[in-house]
Amino acid sequence: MGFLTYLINGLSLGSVYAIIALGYTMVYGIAKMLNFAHGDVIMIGAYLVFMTMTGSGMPVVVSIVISIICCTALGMLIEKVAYKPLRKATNLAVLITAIGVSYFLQNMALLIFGSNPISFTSVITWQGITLAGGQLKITGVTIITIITCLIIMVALMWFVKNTKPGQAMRAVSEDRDAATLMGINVNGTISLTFAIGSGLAAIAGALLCSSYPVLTPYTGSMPGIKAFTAAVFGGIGSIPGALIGGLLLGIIENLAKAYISSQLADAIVFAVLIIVLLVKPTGILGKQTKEKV
Amino acid sequence: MKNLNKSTQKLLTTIGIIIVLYLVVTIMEATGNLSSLMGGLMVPVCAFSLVAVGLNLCVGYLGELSLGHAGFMCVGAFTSAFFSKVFMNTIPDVPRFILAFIIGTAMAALFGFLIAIPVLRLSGDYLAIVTLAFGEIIKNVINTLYVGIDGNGIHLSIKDMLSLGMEPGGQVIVNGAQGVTGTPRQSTFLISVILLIVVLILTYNFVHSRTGRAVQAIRDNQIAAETVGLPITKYKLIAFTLSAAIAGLGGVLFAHNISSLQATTNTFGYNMSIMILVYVVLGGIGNFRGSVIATAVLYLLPELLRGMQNYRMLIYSVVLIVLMLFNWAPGILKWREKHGFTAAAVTQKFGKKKKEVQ
Amino acid sequence: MSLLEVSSLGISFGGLRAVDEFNLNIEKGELYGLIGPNGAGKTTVFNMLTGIYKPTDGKIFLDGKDITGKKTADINKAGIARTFQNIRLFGDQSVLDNVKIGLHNSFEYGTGTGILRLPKYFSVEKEMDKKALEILSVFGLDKEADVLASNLPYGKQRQLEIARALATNPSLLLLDEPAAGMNPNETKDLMNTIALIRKEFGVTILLIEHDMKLVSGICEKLTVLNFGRVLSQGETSTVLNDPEVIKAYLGE
Amino acid sequence: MKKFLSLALSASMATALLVGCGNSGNSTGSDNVDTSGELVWKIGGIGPVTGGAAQYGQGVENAIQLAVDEINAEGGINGYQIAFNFQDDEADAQKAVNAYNTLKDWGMQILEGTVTSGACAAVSAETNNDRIFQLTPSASSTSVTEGNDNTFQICFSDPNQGTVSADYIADNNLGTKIGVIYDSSDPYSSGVYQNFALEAQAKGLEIVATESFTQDNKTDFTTQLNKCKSAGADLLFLPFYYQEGSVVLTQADQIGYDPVMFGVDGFDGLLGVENFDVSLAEGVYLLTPFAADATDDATKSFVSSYEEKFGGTPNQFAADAYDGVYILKEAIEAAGLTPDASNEEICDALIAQIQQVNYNGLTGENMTWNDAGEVSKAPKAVIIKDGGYVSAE
Repeated sequence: MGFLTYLINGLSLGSVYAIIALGYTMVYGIAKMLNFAHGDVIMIGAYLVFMTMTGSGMPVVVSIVISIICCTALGMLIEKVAYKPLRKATNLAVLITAIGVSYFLQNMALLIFGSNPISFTSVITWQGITLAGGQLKITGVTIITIITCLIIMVALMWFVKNTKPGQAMRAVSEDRDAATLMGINVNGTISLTFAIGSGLAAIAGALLCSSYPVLTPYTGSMPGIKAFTAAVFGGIGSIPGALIGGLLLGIIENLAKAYISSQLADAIVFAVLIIVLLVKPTGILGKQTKEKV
Repeated sequence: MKNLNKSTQKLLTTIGIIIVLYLVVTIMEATGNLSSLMGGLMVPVCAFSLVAVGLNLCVGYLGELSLGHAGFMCVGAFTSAFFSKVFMNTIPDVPRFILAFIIGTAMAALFGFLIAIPVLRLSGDYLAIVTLAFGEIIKNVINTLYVGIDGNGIHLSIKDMLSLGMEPGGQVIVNGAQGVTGTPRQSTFLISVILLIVVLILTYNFVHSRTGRAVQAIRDNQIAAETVGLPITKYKLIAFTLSAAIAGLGGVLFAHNISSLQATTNTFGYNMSIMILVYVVLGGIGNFRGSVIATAVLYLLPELLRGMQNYRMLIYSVVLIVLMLFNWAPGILKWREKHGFTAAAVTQKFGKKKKEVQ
Repeated sequence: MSLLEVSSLGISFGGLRAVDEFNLNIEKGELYGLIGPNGAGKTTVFNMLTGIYKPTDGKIFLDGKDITGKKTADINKAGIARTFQNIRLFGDQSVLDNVKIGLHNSFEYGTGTGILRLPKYFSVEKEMDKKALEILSVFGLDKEADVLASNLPYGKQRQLEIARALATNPSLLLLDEPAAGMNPNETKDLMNTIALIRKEFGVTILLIEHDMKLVSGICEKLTVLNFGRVLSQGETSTVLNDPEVIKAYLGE
Repeated sequence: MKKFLSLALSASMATALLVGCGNSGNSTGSDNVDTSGELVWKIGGIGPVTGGAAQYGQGVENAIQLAVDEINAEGGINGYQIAFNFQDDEADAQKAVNAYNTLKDWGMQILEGTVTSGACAAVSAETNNDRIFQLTPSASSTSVTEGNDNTFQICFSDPNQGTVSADYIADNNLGTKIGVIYDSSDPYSSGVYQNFALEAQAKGLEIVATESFTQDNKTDFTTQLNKCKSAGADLLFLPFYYQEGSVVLTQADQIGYDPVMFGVDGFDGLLGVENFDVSLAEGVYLLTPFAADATDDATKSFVSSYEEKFGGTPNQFAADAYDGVYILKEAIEAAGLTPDASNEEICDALIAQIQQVNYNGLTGENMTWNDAGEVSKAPKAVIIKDGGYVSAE
């Protein structure tokens, strides 16, 4: 029974990673940049949900919608101000700017919301299900997170495959120059990607803080890095890869804590990541690209 | 100066600037005009400059993005601090400090080498994430590392202090998350400056040597490099190891300037790795002088913003973003060219002034 | 004994048979042409000869030594150098350094010697500079030794690539469409250069080319590839008059 | 292009140096005067006000400010006003030294800080060297005071807490099988754990599970909790801060695990976490010298003026810091010092004097200090009942 419990813990943590990783992977796939500020947009999203829901007593759905709208706008604004001018510069330049944006958001939040931790009220009131005569418990948050994650994943895949803007995204991710020649609005497509990624961040923020109910201006940064790892794990740029990477990361982390050492859990997770990448250099579902000679 | 090519001239001016700055600071200190803050910042600036130079060797010349260089700094810092503390009373100061440098640098190089073997099979962002992973592993393991010494020799544990099984009276040198405290403080500004200059010369030599050319050839075009007979792995390994060693050297300098050493995310974790990458990118990829200058400026900036109280880190982040845009955004570069804000225009102005003075 | 002996060389990518049953014998000192329509597998043959692709079947012998499946760098050391259809220079380095990288294996000093600038560094570097300038002067590039390789005009970049390949002191030089993108005058210069390097460096040459004038002008023997198979092989004049070849080139 | 950058950067560096010079002008000598030209006490503080540990540093900064304002309104210490300057260290040792140097330039005579142990150890080596008296409100590690005769703690030390906790648990039979969860990347947490484990051994307590987490891995504690649960632990010893504490309590509730929870002084502040469901904290033991809802007048007035001025409930760090200023006041008054004394004179006088002080404050009665820099106050176990602290004795 112990093993199953740990597995479910892992699944629960992994589903949160997965939902954050989706945002990372979307942006990486299309804009080819590591958006280090993604974790901090999540934090902003969580604060927004907290303020509207717990602070102003709005219904859960309304507050999440408000948070999604605000985060989407924030994401587009960040993209426009900080990333777009660097579109043609080296990838590293954008990476550094993203780090700057990340610091900015953290310190802005510190000034606005203060440093005191906030205990986040779960957006999900359902207690979950109990199996095997009370021995196994799967919390409502876990179930909802996994379901949300699956829905978002399927929706994203459908969107990318079947809609015009989605196809434009694929074209831009394959070959930006060719896409430009085909008359695709590359800037618009990238903006759209950021909008979607940041909107997802709002949902991720609400779910992250529902599972792990402490909210500070630095809440987003570590899960952000972990989720980024998860995205690479699954093959960055791949939408189902983010889900698989996230879940695996969560499970490995929890099993490592349970059976090897809770002190060294981080080291073990990263070691597994390294091994996976050595065997499959582009992640589990990543596409292998070879230079043409 | 006639026979020297441009890059040699550049190296010499860089060294000149460093020496002049060193003299200025020393004179200010001697006359009591140097603030304690500035005085205290000199060694860390040099230490981080070294790490930035090391990383720049990796990013600029090997052409691979590493997000784990704080890990090598960490290895250098902890191994040398450990050594210095163990032999604090048995070896005289000067030879011990020299040995500490050798040990710290060599251990960082060893780690760099071992990590490079698997890592260099990857490329691009995947390589970056694996170096990040290694950096985090190093930090995590050092946080759970307990090393003590008693009558029976060295005890080691990666669980907790109790499992060291020490005799009473034994000394715990590395105490897990509490790190190493009481390292002798031997790093001085003079030593730091000498090291920095030596490293700048050596890296310059490296870049302009047979091996350095091979490394850059691999960066520019790996397939072509193979077809002219360059053993790719060997040279990548050499460059990465060297890069790690320099970072380790910076770590030794850092460790012997502070009496309390802990492996936290901000000192030796990914945050620091990223910070150093910021120095490198802002100073110019492949530009060692730029790395040193950018480190100095960006490290000093938040300290000089202390007057801004709570707004200081916010301002710092804004400055960072603006600087990046100013130096990298194609649109802004074009604007600068149009309005004479380019290097050429500015140096011209400077040059003219100089002549007038003479 | 032939310099290069290739027997039943073949490679598949996934299910696709890109080159099949490829045989080739090149004698020392020959200038050999490899021609064929686009997509016939010519560059793939080059890639197999230089170890960039590992052939699925067949054997490659250079000077009697089996080099099949060896690493690219080792094949270069064994004596094969090449150029690329899409030029691959070390763009951020000077023209001189490009050639000096080619000389890498002919001149030896350790990394430590280089970092510490021991006396050996200066003597070897001096010799390398001399040798590199010597090679560059053959191409008339010695005046541009300090120019960044990527700043050279296109034609000179092609020549520099040949110079770099020659610097590795090969017995066999593979040229992948050396005349691509050149105007008739430049092509003519190139033909002269090729003739010159044959004389100066005593190197055997295998080249891929589309320009029939160049091929018929300088190649002594030809192999024609079509759909990954050898269509015709032999003396240039015989091959070019082969009805199969004409058919393949003109389409029916 | 690049060159321009480096030129611009060098220019700003030159400016930086000049700014440095400018600062240094008023730092030399002991001209401890404020802007109006009067002699003042210059007390400095260091702690994290940005970064992950910001809430601890901000609490300390606010509380010192509060005490300083009160004392100044009453006429200062020995008739001299206090000037207070607080610097951010992001809980980083090197940054703390930088902050310390900044304060030195400002002319600091006495340091109340730093807040976190790792950073404090680095700074206390400096103050010891410069002979500046240092009183830390909350850095509890022994490495802070070891070898530094000028550094004193207001909070109880790690060994003290670990030992007292183990003793208390053993003496009161709170649990037979003990599970421990601690932060293995935090000096404070692992320090307390080490001493707890040592004493537990001595007292014959059975530790059935020792689990840990790190700063990079502090969102999910369910696995650690489950391990403790399946090991049959009926008491959990939790030596870490209340921020993580609130998560552990929530998650233990979610998995239906309800052992006796025993936190140390880091748990103080738990009830002040905004929006925290205090019913989860019901029955939690913790060691605290201070309770924000205590009914004595001193605490009440401190809490109300803190809330009024800065918003939010003060935590124990703040209370320690607040006491610290008054302790300094008492020691300085007893020594009869004036601000025109040199730093070394002040330092030596205070080292001697603080060992004579017997102070009653928010965080303890009859506090005295020994020459090792440790405070005598005994950690008191309290239990949370109905959303408030009740003495556990």
